[in-house]
Amino acid sequence: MLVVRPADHSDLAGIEKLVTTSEARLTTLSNQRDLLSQRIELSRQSFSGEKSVAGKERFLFVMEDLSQQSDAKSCDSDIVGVAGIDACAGNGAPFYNYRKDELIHSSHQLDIHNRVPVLYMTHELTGKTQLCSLSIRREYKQGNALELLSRSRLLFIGLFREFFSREVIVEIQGKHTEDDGSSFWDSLGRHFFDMDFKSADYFSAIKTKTFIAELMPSHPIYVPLLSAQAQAVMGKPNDAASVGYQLLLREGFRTSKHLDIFDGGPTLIARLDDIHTLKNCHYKRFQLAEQRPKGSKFMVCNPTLSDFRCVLTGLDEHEQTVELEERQIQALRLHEDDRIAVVPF
Amino acid sequence: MLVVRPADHSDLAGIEKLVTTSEARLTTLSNQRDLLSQRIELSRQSFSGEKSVAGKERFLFVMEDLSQQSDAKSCDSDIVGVAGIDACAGNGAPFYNYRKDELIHSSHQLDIHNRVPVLYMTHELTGKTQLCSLSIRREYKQGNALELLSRSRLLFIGLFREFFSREVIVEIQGKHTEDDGSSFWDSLGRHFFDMDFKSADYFSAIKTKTFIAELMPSHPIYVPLLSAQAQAVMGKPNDAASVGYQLLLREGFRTSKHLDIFDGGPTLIARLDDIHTLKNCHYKRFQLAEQRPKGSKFMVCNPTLSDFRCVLTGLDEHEQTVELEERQIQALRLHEDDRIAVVPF
Amino acid sequence: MIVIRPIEQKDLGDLMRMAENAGSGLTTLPANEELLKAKITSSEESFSQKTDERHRFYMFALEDTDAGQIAGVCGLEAAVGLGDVWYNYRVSTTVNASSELGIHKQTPTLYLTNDMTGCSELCSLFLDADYRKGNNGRLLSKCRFLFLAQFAHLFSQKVFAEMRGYSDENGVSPFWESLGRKFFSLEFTRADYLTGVGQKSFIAELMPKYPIYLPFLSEEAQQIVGKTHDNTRPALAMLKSEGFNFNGLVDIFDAGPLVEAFVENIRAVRQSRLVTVEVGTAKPFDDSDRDPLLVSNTQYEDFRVTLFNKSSLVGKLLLISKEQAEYLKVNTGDQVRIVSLREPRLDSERTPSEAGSSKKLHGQDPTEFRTQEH
Amino acid sequence: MIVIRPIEQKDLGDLMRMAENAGSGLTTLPANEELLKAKITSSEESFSQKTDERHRFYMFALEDTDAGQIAGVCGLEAAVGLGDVWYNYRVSTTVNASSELGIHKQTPTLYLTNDMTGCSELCSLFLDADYRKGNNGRLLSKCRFLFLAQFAHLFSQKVFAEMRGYSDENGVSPFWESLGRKFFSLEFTRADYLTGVGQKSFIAELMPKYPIYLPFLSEEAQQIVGKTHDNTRPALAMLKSEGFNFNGLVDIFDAGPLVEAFVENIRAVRQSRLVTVEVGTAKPFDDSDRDPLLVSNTQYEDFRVTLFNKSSLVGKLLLISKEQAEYLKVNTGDQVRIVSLREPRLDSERTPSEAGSSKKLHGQDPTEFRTQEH
Repeated sequence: MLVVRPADHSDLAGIEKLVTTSEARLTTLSNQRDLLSQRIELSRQSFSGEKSVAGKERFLFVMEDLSQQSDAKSCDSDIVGVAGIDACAGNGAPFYNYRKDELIHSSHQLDIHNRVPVLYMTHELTGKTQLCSLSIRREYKQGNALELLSRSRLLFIGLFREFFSREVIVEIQGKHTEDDGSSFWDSLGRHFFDMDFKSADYFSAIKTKTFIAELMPSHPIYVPLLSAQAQAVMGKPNDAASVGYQLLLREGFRTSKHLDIFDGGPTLIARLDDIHTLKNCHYKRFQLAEQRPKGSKFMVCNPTLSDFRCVLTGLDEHEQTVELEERQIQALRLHEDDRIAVVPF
Repeated sequence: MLVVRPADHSDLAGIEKLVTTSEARLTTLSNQRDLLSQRIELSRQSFSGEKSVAGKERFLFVMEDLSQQSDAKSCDSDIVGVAGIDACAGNGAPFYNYRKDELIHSSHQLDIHNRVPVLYMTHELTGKTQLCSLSIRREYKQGNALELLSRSRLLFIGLFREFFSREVIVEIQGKHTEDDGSSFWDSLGRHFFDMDFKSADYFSAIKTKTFIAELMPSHPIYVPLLSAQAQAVMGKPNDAASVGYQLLLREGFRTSKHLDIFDGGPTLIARLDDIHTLKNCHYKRFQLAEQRPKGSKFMVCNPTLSDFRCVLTGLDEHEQTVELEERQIQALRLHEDDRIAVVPF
Repeated sequence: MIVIRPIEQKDLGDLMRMAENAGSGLTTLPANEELLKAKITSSEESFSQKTDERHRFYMFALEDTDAGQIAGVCGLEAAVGLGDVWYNYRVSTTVNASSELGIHKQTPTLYLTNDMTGCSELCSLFLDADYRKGNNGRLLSKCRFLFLAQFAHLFSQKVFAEMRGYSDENGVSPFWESLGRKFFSLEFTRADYLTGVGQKSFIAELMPKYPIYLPFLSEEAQQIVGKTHDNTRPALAMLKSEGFNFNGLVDIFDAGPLVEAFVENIRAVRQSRLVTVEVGTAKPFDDSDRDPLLVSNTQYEDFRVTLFNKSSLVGKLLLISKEQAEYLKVNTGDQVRIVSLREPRLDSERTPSEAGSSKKLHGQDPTEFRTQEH
Repeated sequence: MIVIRPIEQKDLGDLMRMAENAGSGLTTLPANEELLKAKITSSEESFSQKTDERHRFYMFALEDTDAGQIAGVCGLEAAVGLGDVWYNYRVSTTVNASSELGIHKQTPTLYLTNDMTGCSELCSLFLDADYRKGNNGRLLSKCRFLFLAQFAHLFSQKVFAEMRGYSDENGVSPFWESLGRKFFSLEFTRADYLTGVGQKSFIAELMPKYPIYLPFLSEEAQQIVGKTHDNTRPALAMLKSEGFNFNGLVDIFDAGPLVEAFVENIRAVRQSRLVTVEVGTAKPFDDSDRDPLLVSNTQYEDFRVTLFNKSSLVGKLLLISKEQAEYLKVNTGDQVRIVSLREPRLDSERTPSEAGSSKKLHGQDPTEFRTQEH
């Protein structure tokens, strides 16, 4: 049984292992142990509602496979996924994007009408709630795990809207070359940052944004002057990210005009009111099931801030009180008479 | 009785009279007779569905007060309002706006975080459907007339979506000074166009966009460098336009980041799917009323392209067939068994 | 005898023939009879002072009085960019540096500029192939310096010339291919033609307005920014020897260099002086002389320039024949302006030439430039 | 006797006293003992060739050997902007014109530029009030030109100086109030201090990067772009007389002008020459002489400069006393570099000075500039 829950300091080793073996680039989750530990602490404070982090909460969720806990202390960690929500993109610093606009260069006299795409540096997504740091162990990529992990965050946002902005964004990893470079980077950022894509990516995870302000070109960039390869990958998701990308589109996200400044990857955006998981979420009561619950597949969660937990189960959506197994109740840390929140899976 | 219908060549004098006495600036409707006549002809072709104007339809509606028709040939025209829809903002040429973005100038070391608003020239609204040219005779400003005129257009868009983009925009007249100047213009455009606001406004109505491409400053404009008055009026509607502005907000429009390049007036935008008039429109049948129809107030229209006509009436919204008076049926140019479209007023 | 004089309507036929020979590189001399006629008219109205001073355009013709035809022309614009807009790119340096990461990156960047607005321009130089020998080329080009010296108050303090940019053996400009083509949706020759005939709105409408970072252009385009066409090297070398410098301004279409000088610093202006004419018996001009005198009268409307051997100068008197006096339109006792056609050899006390001075700044070696003016 | 020599650690006390007197206008000489000590160290390491050539910073001290103290300093940076970023605004012209409407509008525009990157800089000139008399000011400032002449290979071809910008009687810079304050959220003095101590990241972080159209600034700010502080006029006049020009570059904080020259064109470099020393009996230097000789030895680490009367020069020999020889660190037979402290009066054959040459271009009259270097 998979459960999504707040990350805890005891998960450090498990998260570290996951991150270092991840295929996908995780700009927002460093693989340096001390930075990772700070990040977990910040998440703990966020889930505890501590005033000190108010307005810059960074929630970090892990997905644990409880069926693996039997062989505890095995070399395989039971942490099979990790995902985050930054309440406020940029976390107090500017959040950089390119915004792709089109200027029309038009001559009435010569009857020429050219649409010229231009990239403007923008900070306009700064402060919006951002889904980030999604990573999942390879063998869990198929099936429900990825969707459970990703949508648990949306459910959490819906339950605690007071922490979040009215729109949520997600930066999707852009298309990379076979050797983990980026054509977009090679045609644009490399000229100014004077480093390869991996280095830029690495520094953006561990440094303040000062170096971006110092090295990033300040004038708008004419897209027709970029290489054909760079133009081709602009706004396209990486294959490794495409399942998650599709999932978010189904959830009601749409592509925005924003691109990642490093790899040109797309940014998805949704108003909270348009996100299906939020729209379809309901509170219910539960009781102990006498047999394995049947019915449509639902995500069920403990809708409290510090004990937020989410699992998948079958249930009868027409009943106001649904049946949960003992192990589910335990995994969700529910007590008698607690409310639960459910949403169709 | 007020009826909204397509403008016709016979309305030329009436429209001209209305436009020349209008308080509100009407950039998109010239008061030069030959240009106005061309505009009516273009509207006629648009309502006729002529192929030659496909993709650049410009619909022009007039509101006629039929109760005035009795004293025909009186000096008062029966045309009391005019309003337009451009299927495609810019009508083939670039459509200019400023887009207000904010850059964050932030120094980690000095702990300084400045949000610097910047105006970028943009053409990104080019090609979107635009509501325009709204003007109404002063004595009709109070009451239902303005709303009927404005919303008739929305109803029309809902009925003939194939002509229009998925989003509709409206440029609202900005705040002007008492002598019909613009503080925004005086602080920005005047430096480059070397003319007063009225002249710029006039040329923008009658010239091609070449002069804008030639005279408009091409680099982004830092808002903190504009005059305090200019900053104060940016994005604010003129008092004369505020009723229409409120009406559109109630309809589901929201303010965008775009400003008029001349007077800094706001731009409203709505997805068709979010516009109340479109959401609440239904088809019904009609029959001749035996007495004056009672019930909730509705807009009723003849939902055909070339004979689109719209009036206000009371009707029973629960009946599939509603009752209309003879004079309403005539004003709507309905024939027996024709469908009608209705929407709550 | 070869003499320089203001162009006249009767020269239209000769001029049209020359324009047809010139090809597309010569923006300001398009092979269009109507336009050439207009240019001649414009020049005539300038020499006759009908035009406002700031809008005058002077065209000088090299006449072979024996053959009874003109064989070359050159132009002089009092001030550019006052009626329309005069565009150049300025090659500038952008530095991005992070001390935290130890990175320091310089990026050459092109800024669209109108900085030449109001300056005077040398333009439209063209000499028939048959006459490209002896001192004709220098005479034709440098005659303008005596005009500038004599009537400096009618010109800007700064004068410049745009040099035709590099193109390969097929006439392809790598700079245009890498930049202009992507924005103008025109052929280079058409853009060049429209500019030549003064229809410049399309530049404001289609031109990229934001700065262009040079690394976005092709390698080849980057390398030829500020380089001239091979055919243009001699003209550029001549201008440089007169004190013109490349200061980072280039043409927006082909990135050919713009060279500029303050009028008072031009060698032929600075070294020119007035002497008195004495008409009498004089030897005819020997064109095999490598170092003759450039001599002009001091008249505006009837401006004339021709060459004399230095032996004609005796003290402060220039001894000339009756025929020469007739063509120069001077009489005994009149003043003429003279200067060595070529710069006298440097002696050790002279100011070092500024040649090569802009090398560092823009990474190009201007000594490699050669030219023909646009 | 007054002699120029490389600064040493023992001068720290004197230097600190001078920096405290200098006030906030002197970006490169902050009254911070630790930083001044670092500057002296940097200079010592440059003169002793421990630093890479391109990163050397030379500081010269004016020593009063009788009083046993230094009373002035001046600096010379081999190349700016190689470690950090060197910013200026370039005042350029934007023209918007519509022939259809008959409109032609010129708008001065400020472009952020790093074009001085790699050039050498004259900086940190400061002379104690008590010593502002006689030839001390000229000696202190111009001593650097002999160093440049002697060791040209260690410097850029171009050298520049930034002149303190205009501020009113209350020390308020209208340019800063109208532009910088709105972006930096700092006081001018703090921004200036941070720049002086080399903490420049904040500029990249807070500075407006897009071009600034000048009409957006206050009337007063527009008028003082490229103007200097009153106290700075004499220094600017001196640099101009040596051949420095204003070419449209100004300081990003106070819009003070930057003047530049190619080293080979600096009067004191160009006119300087080597002569041989003969030590013997010589009259002491008479400082009432308005037109003395500037004389340096040819040594790098032990570079010295002082003044002599022209009467000391006899043919190609410079006759000096034992004391003078000691301070100059030369012996009979050694070569020294000499040049007139002031420019000899123009004769009619000389190249016209370029003074005033940029007038037209930028709408300012550079003859109005006065200065003190930043």
